[in-house]
Amino acid sequence: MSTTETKNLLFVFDKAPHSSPAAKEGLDALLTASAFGQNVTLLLIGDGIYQIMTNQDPSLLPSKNTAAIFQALDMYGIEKIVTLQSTLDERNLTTADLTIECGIISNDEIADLYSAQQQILSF
Amino acid sequence: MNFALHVTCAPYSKQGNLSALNFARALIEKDHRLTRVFFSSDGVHTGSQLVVCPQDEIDIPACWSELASTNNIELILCISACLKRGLLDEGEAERYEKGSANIRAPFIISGLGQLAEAAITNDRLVTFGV
Amino acid sequence: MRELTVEGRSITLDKEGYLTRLSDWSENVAIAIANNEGIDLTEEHWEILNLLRKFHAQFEHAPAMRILVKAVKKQFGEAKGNSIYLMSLFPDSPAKRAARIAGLPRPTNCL
Amino acid sequence: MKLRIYILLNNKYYLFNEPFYELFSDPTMTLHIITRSDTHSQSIHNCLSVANSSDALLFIEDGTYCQRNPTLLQKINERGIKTYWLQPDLTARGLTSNTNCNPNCNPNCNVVDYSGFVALTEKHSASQTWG
Repeated sequence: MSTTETKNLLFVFDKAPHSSPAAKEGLDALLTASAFGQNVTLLLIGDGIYQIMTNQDPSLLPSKNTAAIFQALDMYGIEKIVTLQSTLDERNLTTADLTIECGIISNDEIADLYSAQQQILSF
Repeated sequence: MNFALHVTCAPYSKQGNLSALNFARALIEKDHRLTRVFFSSDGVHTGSQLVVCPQDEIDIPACWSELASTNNIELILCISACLKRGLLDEGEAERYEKGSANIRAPFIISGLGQLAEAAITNDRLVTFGV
Repeated sequence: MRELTVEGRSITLDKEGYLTRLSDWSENVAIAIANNEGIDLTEEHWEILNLLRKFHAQFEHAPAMRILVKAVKKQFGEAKGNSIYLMSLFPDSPAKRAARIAGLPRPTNCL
Repeated sequence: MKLRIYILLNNKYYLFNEPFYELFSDPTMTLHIITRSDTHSQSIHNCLSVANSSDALLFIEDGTYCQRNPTLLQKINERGIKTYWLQPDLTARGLTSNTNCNPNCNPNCNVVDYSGFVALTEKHSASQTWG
């Protein structure tokens, strides 16, 4: 849009859904950054992994189902969605409990991921 | 270096907003260029013209306004966060027929594209609040 | 025009022509909103409107232009998955205009 | 008028008003800014699961209360991760006198003011704030 530069931007979500709008706002920022043609990666860490747990239905609250927005990331060309094994283990989760494909990265890979980033946006 | 800040908390709810202000002042003191502060989530409350602060406490929104005016810093409030929290400029007040506007100068309302752009065009982006 | 009468019901629109209450939407309401904007809905329009409603139901948001084009291309192929085609059906701002007629919420203007 | 000297390094100009070591450090390090206490939030633990030994941790706001947990500090120290503590936030909370954070006792521990905070963001290629 107003710039032709491409940067590596890491988005980190570490908050659970429904109790705060953090991830919803983070998603809006993520989708916007991808529209700017940036090289974006999404790291779901800690309680952030709960964002993409299966079988969420907040319609009784009611509130929007942000997990559904995550399912559109693919269409926005956002393919790098990662988490840590420890995040899953601490919560007794496996990738089968997640609504979208999420890569598990090792300690070495996380170091490489971080060192490749120009900016980190946390929500 | 060129810096941008991202502030996600309201001025008197969490310390992060004040930390951001202190950091902004230190940046300027060190001759860096602070190009833009993007306020999202509850951070948009910083842009309210209607904040009344006791005389013996720091008037955080007024400090932001003054710092921005003297140093030519863009203070941008996320539009979707503003609308949900009842912060409207003249244009939005008219669009949604809400009778009054309450944004303090020089804050302006704009989209999240401004945050993405700030991340792309500045050497550093530092987040406060979260 | 702020109010439309459809099947004897009074439907209110906001200043920009979006439904005030999304639950008011029906196919006849869509026809009325479109007429109000000078568009006669054809089979081709409905393809896009139905796709938009499905997108919104599945992904909890209305797509901006770039993603709408992508979704249309995926569903109906290259011939329809481009902005010129969408422009011809829904002039000026296809994503917004089609969302209005499809009874989706006003986009949050994040870009 | 202030005299400003810039140094060109890795295609970037750095303002020459910091000690030398600020300039010749690994440019791909991340500054992790911790804003919550370890007893209130998991964020320091999440942070430690991604931080590597060349990264630095800056404790601000309630993050400064992490100073009360010697086991945590030792763990960080053992990994060779440098820690920085924001002076005004320590002082506000009555934490300054704690020797865990005294640079004389622990070489990986440094107390900084806001100017030092700025210097840390210059020196690290990116920063992440943990809420």
